[in-house]
Amino acid sequence: MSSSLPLITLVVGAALGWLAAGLLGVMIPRRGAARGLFLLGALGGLAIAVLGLMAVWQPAEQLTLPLGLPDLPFHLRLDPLAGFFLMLLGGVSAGISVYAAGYFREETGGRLALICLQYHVFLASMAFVILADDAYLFMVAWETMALSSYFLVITDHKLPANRSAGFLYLLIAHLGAISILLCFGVMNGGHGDYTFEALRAARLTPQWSSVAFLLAFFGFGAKAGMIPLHAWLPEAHPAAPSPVSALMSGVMLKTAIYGMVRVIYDLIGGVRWEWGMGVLAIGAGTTLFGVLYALMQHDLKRLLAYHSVENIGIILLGLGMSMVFIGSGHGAAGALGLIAALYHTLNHAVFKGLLFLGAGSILHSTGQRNLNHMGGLIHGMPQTAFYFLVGALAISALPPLNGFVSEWLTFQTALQAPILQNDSVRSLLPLFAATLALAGALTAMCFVKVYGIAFLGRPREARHAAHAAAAGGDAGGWERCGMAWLAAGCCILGLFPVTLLLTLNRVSVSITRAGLSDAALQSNWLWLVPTAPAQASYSPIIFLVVIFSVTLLTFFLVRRFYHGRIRHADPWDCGFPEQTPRMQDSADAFGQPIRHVFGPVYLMQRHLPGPDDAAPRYSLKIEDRHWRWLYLPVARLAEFASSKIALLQQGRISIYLMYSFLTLIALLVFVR
Amino acid sequence: MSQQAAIAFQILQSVFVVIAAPLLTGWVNQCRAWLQNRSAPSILLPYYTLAKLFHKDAVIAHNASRLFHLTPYILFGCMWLAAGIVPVLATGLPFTPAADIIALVGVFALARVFSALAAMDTGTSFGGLGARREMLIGFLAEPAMLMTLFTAAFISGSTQLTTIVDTLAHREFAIHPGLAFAAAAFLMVLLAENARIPIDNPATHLELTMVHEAMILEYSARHLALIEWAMAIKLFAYMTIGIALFLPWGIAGAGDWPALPLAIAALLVKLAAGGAGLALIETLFAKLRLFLAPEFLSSAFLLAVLGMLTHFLTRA
Amino acid sequence: MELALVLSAPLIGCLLLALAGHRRFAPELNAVMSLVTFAAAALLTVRVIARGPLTAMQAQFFVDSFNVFLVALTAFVAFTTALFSRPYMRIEAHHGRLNPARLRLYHSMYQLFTFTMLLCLLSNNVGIMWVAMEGATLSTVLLVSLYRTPASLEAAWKYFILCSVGIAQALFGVILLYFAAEKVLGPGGTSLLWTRLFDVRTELEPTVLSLSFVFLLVGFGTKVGLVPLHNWLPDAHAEGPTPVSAVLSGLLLNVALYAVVRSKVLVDGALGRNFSGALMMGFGLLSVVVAAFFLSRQKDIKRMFAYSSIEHMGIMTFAFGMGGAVAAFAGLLHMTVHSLTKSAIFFTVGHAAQKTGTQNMADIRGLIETNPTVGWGLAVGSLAILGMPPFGVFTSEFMVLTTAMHEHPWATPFLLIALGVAFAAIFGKVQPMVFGETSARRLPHPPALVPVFVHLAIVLMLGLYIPPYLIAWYRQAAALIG
Amino acid sequence: MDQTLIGQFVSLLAAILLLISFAMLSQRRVLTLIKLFAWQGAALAASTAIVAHTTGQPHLYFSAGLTVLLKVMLIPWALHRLIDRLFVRWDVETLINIPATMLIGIGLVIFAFALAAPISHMAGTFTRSTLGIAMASILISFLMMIVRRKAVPQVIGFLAMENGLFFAATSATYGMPLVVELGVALDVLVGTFIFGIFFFHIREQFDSLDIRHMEKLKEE
Repeated sequence: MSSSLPLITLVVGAALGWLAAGLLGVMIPRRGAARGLFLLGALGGLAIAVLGLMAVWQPAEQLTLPLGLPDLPFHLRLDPLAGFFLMLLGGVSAGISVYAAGYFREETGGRLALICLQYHVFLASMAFVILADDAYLFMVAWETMALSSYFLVITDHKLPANRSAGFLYLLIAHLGAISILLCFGVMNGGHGDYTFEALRAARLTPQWSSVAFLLAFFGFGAKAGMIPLHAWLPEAHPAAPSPVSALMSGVMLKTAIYGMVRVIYDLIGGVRWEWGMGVLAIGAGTTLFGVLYALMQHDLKRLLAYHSVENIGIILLGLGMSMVFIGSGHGAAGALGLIAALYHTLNHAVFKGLLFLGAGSILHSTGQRNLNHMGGLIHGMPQTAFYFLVGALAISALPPLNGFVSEWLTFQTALQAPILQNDSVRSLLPLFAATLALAGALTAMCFVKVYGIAFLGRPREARHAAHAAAAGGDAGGWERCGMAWLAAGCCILGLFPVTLLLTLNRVSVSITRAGLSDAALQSNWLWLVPTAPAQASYSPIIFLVVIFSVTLLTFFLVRRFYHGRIRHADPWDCGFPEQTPRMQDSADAFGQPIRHVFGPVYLMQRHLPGPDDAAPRYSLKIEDRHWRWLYLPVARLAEFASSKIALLQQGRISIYLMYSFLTLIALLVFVR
Repeated sequence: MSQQAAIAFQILQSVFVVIAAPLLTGWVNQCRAWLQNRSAPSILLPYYTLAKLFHKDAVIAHNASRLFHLTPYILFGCMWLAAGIVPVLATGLPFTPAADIIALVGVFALARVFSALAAMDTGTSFGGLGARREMLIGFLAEPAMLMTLFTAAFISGSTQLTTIVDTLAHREFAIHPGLAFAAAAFLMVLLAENARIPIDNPATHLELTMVHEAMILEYSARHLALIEWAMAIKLFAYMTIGIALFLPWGIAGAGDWPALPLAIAALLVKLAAGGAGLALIETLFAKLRLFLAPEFLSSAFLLAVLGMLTHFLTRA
Repeated sequence: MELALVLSAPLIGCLLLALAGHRRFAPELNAVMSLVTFAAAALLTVRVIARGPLTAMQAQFFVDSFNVFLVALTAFVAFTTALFSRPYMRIEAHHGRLNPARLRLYHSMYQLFTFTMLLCLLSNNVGIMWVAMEGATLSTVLLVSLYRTPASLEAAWKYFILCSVGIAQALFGVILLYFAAEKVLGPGGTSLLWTRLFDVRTELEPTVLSLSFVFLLVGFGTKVGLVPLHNWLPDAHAEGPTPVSAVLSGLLLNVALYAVVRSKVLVDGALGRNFSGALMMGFGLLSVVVAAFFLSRQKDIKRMFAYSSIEHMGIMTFAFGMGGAVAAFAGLLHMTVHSLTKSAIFFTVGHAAQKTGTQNMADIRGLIETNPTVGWGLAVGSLAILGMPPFGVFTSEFMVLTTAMHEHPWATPFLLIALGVAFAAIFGKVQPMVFGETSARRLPHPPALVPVFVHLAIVLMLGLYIPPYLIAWYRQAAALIG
Repeated sequence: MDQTLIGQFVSLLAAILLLISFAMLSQRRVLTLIKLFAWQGAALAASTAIVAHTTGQPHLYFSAGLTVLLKVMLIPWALHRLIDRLFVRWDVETLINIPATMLIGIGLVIFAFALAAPISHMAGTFTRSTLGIAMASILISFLMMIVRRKAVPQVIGFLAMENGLFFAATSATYGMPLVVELGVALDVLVGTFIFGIFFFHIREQFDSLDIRHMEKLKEE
C-alpha cells in the first residue's frame, strides 16, 4: 500500500477537489455543468471513502499546510478514527451526490450554481473537520461547515419558516462552537500551543478535565442534536432541499460524534465513568424524546429529523456505556461500546441518508411533505417504495439489516454490566438498554406509520394523486442510483458486520488503546462475535439465507400444491358502503395511542369537534416542552438584561456627560 | 457424526415445530371449551381449517400491492426461522448461533412490522386500526420481553439460548428469585404477543376490540392459511421459549439420538400443561380495554426489571 | 518624499474640493486624491519596512511599523470609501437629500478628515497628535449633520459636545504628561516628542503618569467609543451619511485607540506594572458586554452596526490591555479586519438603505432578490464581523480568546457570552433583511460594490492565510507596543 | 521681581480663576455668564503674561496675547452677537438646584486638591498650588456642562474648561510648545465657529436652543 504519495495528501487533494468543483459550479452556472460537478463530487466521495478505509489500517500520517495562524499553521492528521469517519463521509456523500445530480432538475441555473458551491464547500469543510489536527483549523472547518449548511438550509429563503429555521440552526451551532472553543482553552490550560498533540499531552486535574468534558459534550451535542439543544434540528432538516437534509442528518451530525470521540477519548483522555453516566442519561432522554416526538409528526421530513435526534441518542447510549466501562477499567467492554456507537453512527448515516432521499423523491413527485395527504405511492413509484422500505426496516432495527447490528452490539455492551463493581451502575445499564429496546419498538411503529400511510393504502387526496401522475411517477435515474447505493449500503453493513467490526476495533485500539477480546477477533466473516462465541453471536448471512430459503420454500410448496386462483375485488367495506380513501388512518390518528400513553410528555393543544358542530373540525398542536423550559426563558433573560442595559442610553446629553464625569472621578479615585 | 447428526436434528426440530404447532392451538381451544362447559372441537380442527383455506380461491383487493402478496410468506418464513432457533427438542443446534435471543425478538418484530404494513396496504380503516393497535402492543411488549430475556442472560452470562438452557438445565438446583419475576413477566408478554385474552381475543371480530383479526381482515384462502399457521407457530415458539428458559429440564443435546424420545415426551407434557394453563387464563380473565393494555404491559416490564434487580442484589 | 506626500495629498485635496467640491467631477477628484494618498502611504510603508523607523522635520514626524501599518490601512480604507461614496453621494443628490453646497462641504471635509487622521498617526508630538484628533472631530461633525434633519443635528451636537469634552480631558492628560516630561527633558518643544518620551519613559514620575493616563484614557477612550463614554457613537453613525459612518467606524476609532496604546506604552514604562493594561481590559470587557446587549434592541441598521463597532473596539482594547506579543498581534490584526469588514458592511448598508429608502431594519427585506451583490455583501460581511470562520475576524478573536484563557481565564466567559449574544442579535436582524420577500426598488446609479468584495476577500484571506511579510510587520509592531 | 511675590500673584490669579468658575456655576443669566467668561480669560492672560515674564519664554507672551484676543474679545463678542441674533436672552435653567451644585463643586475642589497634592511638589516653586486649582476649575466647568439645560451655557462651560486647561498648561508647566498652543488655539477657534453654526441650525430646526428637544435618539 506504500504508494509514492501518502494517503493524507490524496485525501486533502480530494477534499480540495470538492472545493474546486464548487467554485467551478459558480463559474459555469449551467444546469448540465452542475450535474456533471455533482457526479464528480460523488467520485471524490468514493475516493475519500476508499482512502479513509485504507487509512484505518495504516499508521497515522501527518501533514502541515503553510496556512493559518503565524504560530499555528494548519495541522492535518489521518489516523484510524479520521479514516473511519472519512469513509463514512465519502461513502454516504457519494450516494447523495449522485442523487443530487438528478434532484435539482427544476432549479434555475444561477441558484443551482450557488447550491453547487455551498454543497461542495459543505462537503470539503466536513472533510477538514475530520482531518484537522489543531484547534484553529478545527474551528475554521467546523464553522465553515455550519455556515455552508446554513446557506443550504435557507435555499428556499422566501418561506419565513425556513428563515427562522436557518437562524435557529446557525445560532445554536455558533453557541456550540463557542463552547467547543472554550473547551479547547480549558484543555490547553495555558500550556503550549493549540495543536492536538499539545492538547493530548496536557495533563489536567480531574475537575478541569470534567469541565472540559462538559464543554465538549454540550458543544458537540448542540451540533449533534441531543436534548435539550436539539431544537434546531427538526426545523432545519425539513427546510433544506432533500439531498442537503440527507447530508446534514446523515453526515454532518456524525462530525459532531466524531468531535466527541476525538475530544473526549483522545484529547482529554482519562475517561471517567461518571461522565459515562451523564452521557447515558442524556442519551436515553434524547432517544425517547426523539422517537416520541417523531411519532407525533405528519411532516415526513420533520419526522425523519426527530428520528435523527433519536438515533443520536442511541449513539450516545453506546458512547456512554463505553465511557462507563473504560472509566471503570474494563477496556474490552469499553471498546465494544465504542464500536457499537461508531457502528451505529455509520448505519444511521446510511439509512437516514436513504430515507431523506426517499422523502425528497416523494416531495418531487407529489409536492407534499404532509403524510396526511399521501397514500398509495407504492403504485406510482415502486422503486422508491422499495428503497424506502429498506431504509425503514433498517432504521427500525430489524434483522438482517444494518440498524439491527449496531443496536445488537449496544445491547451486548449493556449485557457486560455484571463485570462492573459499582452496584447501582451495574443495575442501571440494563435499564438504559431497555430504553433502547423501547425506542427500537417505537421506531418500528413510527415507520409502519410512515410507510403504511405514504406508500400503502389509497391516495388520500385526489389532487395530489393527479400531481404525482403529472410529475411522471417514480424518481429519475440518478435519484434512483443514489438511493440504490445507500440501500445497498444498508444491506452490506447489515450482512457483513465482521469486516466493519475489525475495522472499528482498530479504530478503538488507536484511540483508547483497548480492543475487543481475542476470541472476538478470531471470529470469521460469517459470525459476529462481540466477546466470546458462548456468550453471544449473530450471523446475518445465515439468518438471511434461512429466512429467504424458508420463505421461498413455502412459496413454492404452496405454488406446487395449490391451484393459485386469485380473484380481485374491492376491499371489504364492513357493511358500510360509503368508504372513501379519506377514512383511512391518518398520520395523526396513527399516533393517537402514543399520545394517550405518553400524554404528559407532550405539550398538547387539542380541539375536538363537539356533537353538534356545524363544521366539525379536529385540530392538534404539539409543542416541544423545551421551548417553554429552556429556550424562551433564556431569550427572555437576554431581553430583560438588554432592556435594563438600554436604560444607560436615554438620549439626554447631560446624563451622558455625567457618565464621562463619573467615570473620570471613579478612575481618579481608583488611581489614588 | 456430530455435524450431520446436528443438522439432522435441526431439520427434524424445524419440521416438527411446523407440523406440531396447530396441534397446540387445537389443544388450547379444546381445553378452553372444556373449561367453559362447551362441547370441544376436535384437537385437529386447526388442520382442517388450514386445509379448507388452502382449497379456496384467494380474493384480493384491487389496490393491494405486491407487499400484500408477499407478507404471508414472510411471516411464515420468520416463524419457521424462530422455530429453528429456539431449543425445542435439543440444544446446540447448528443454526442457533446465527441468532441469539435479541435477534429472536428481532425476528418477531420483523414479522409484526410486515403484518402491520400489509394491513395498511388495502387502505381500509380496519386495517389501519389493527396495525396501529398491534404496534402499540408491540412496542410495549418488546422491552418487557427483552428485559425478561436479559434476566436470564445475566444469570447464565450469555444471550445464546443454547447456552442459557444449558446453564439453567445442568446446574445444581438453586432458586433464582429473579427468574420467578421474569417468568411472570414473560407470561404476560406471551399473552400480549400472541393476541390472547386479556389483551386480544382471537375469537372475536368485534371492531371495538379486535387487534390481530383486524389486521388480517383482508386476507383469504392460502394467505390466510399461512398467517394462521404462522400464528400457531408463534404461539408454539413462545411456549417453548418459556419452557426453555424456566423449565429446561429434559431437553436433549444436538445429535444425542437416545435422549430424543425423552425430550419429545417431556416437551409434550410441558406443552400440554402450558396449553391448559393458557386456556385457564383465557377462561378466568376478561379482555381488558385497549387502553388498559399499556398498564398490563408496563407491569410486565416492571416485573422484568424487578427480576433483573433481584438477580443483581441476590447474586452479590 | 513620501511622508510629505502622504500628508499633503489630502490637504491639497481638501483645498481643491473646497473650491470645486460641487462640480460634476468632484467625486472622481475625491477618489483620485485618496488614491494618491494611498499610493504615497504604500510607498512609505515599503520604505519603512525596508529601512526601519524614520523621523522627519526635526523629529516632529515619526514613522515606525506600528503607525505605518495604520497609515496604510487608513489610506486604503479612505480610498475605497471614496470609491464607494462616488455613486453613493450621486444617488443621495439624485434623491434630493443634498444640494451642491453640502456636497462641496462633504468632499472637502472628507479629505480634511483623512488629513487629520494621517497627521494624528504620523505626528511624533503628542500635542500635535491631540490637535489632529480634535481636528478629526471638527472635520466630521458637520458631516454628521450633513442632512440637517433634526435627528442628524441632535446626533452631531451630541457627537460634538461629548467628543470635545472628552478630548479636553485628553488635553489635560497631555499637559500632565508634559508636566512630568519637563522635569526630565527640560522645557521646550522636544519634551512632547513621543520618541524622546519613550527613551526616558522609565524616569518619568509614576504618580503623574498614572493621573495623566486616566485623563488620556477617558479622553481618547471617548473617541474609541468605550462604554460608558460611547454614547455619541451610535447616534453619529446612524445619522451621518454612510461613507462618514464607514470612515468613523473603520478609521477614527482605530486612530483613537492608537493614541491610547501609544500612551499606554509610556505609562507602562514609567509605572513598571500593568496598571494601564488593567484599566484597558476593564473598559474593553465592559464595552464588549454592554454593546452586545444593546445590539438586540436596535431598529436602525446603521445604529446596530455602530454598536457592533463598540463591541469590537472593546475586544481590541481588551487585547491591547492584556499586552504581550500574541495579544498585541491579535489586536492589530483585529484592527485591520474590523476596519475592512465594518466599512464593507457600511457600504452595503448604505446601498440597502438607499434602495429601500429607510434605515429601519423592519422595512428592509429580501435584498438578495433585487440586488444579489448588496444582499450577499451584507450577509457575508455580517457573518464575518460576527466572528465566523473562515474570515479574519475569527482569527484575531481566536487569538484574543486563547490568550485570555491563558492569562485571564475569568474574562473569557464574559467575552464568549457577549459574542454569543451579539451573534444572536445581529444575525437575527440581518437574515430577514437579506433573505425573504423583497421591498427594494432600483437605484438611479449603479452601486459601487467592488470595494465591498475587495475588503471581504482580504478579510477572508486573512482568516486562512496571513502572508509572511504581514506577519513580520505585525510582529514588529506588536513588539513595539507589547 | 521676587519669586515669592510672583508666586503669590499667580496664586491670586489662580484663586480668581477658581472663583469665577464658581460664579459661573451659580450664575443664572446668560449675559453675565459671558461676561464672567471674558473675565476668566483676562485672569488667564494675566497669569500667562506673568509666567512669561518670570521664565523669559517669549512664546508665552504670544500665548497671552492670543488669549486676550480670543477669549477676552473675540469669543465673548461673538457669543453676544449670537444671542442677540437668536433672541435667546433667557435666564439659564439648571437640572439640579444651585446650592446643591455649589456643594458638589466644593467637593470637587477638595477632591482635585487632594489629587494634586502628591504631585504639586514637582512643580516650580511659585506655581505650586496652580495644578490643583486648574484641575478643580476643569472639573467645575465639567459639572456646569452637566447641569445646564440650554445649548449656549453648555458651550460656555466647555470654553471655561478650555480656560482651565490653558491655565494648567501655562502656569503649572510654563507653557506647552508653541506649535501645540497654536494648534489648540486654532481648534478652539474653529470649535467656537462650528458651535455658532450649530446654534443656527439647531434654532432653525427646533425653534429653541433648549437641549431637551434633543433627546430623541435613544434606546427604547
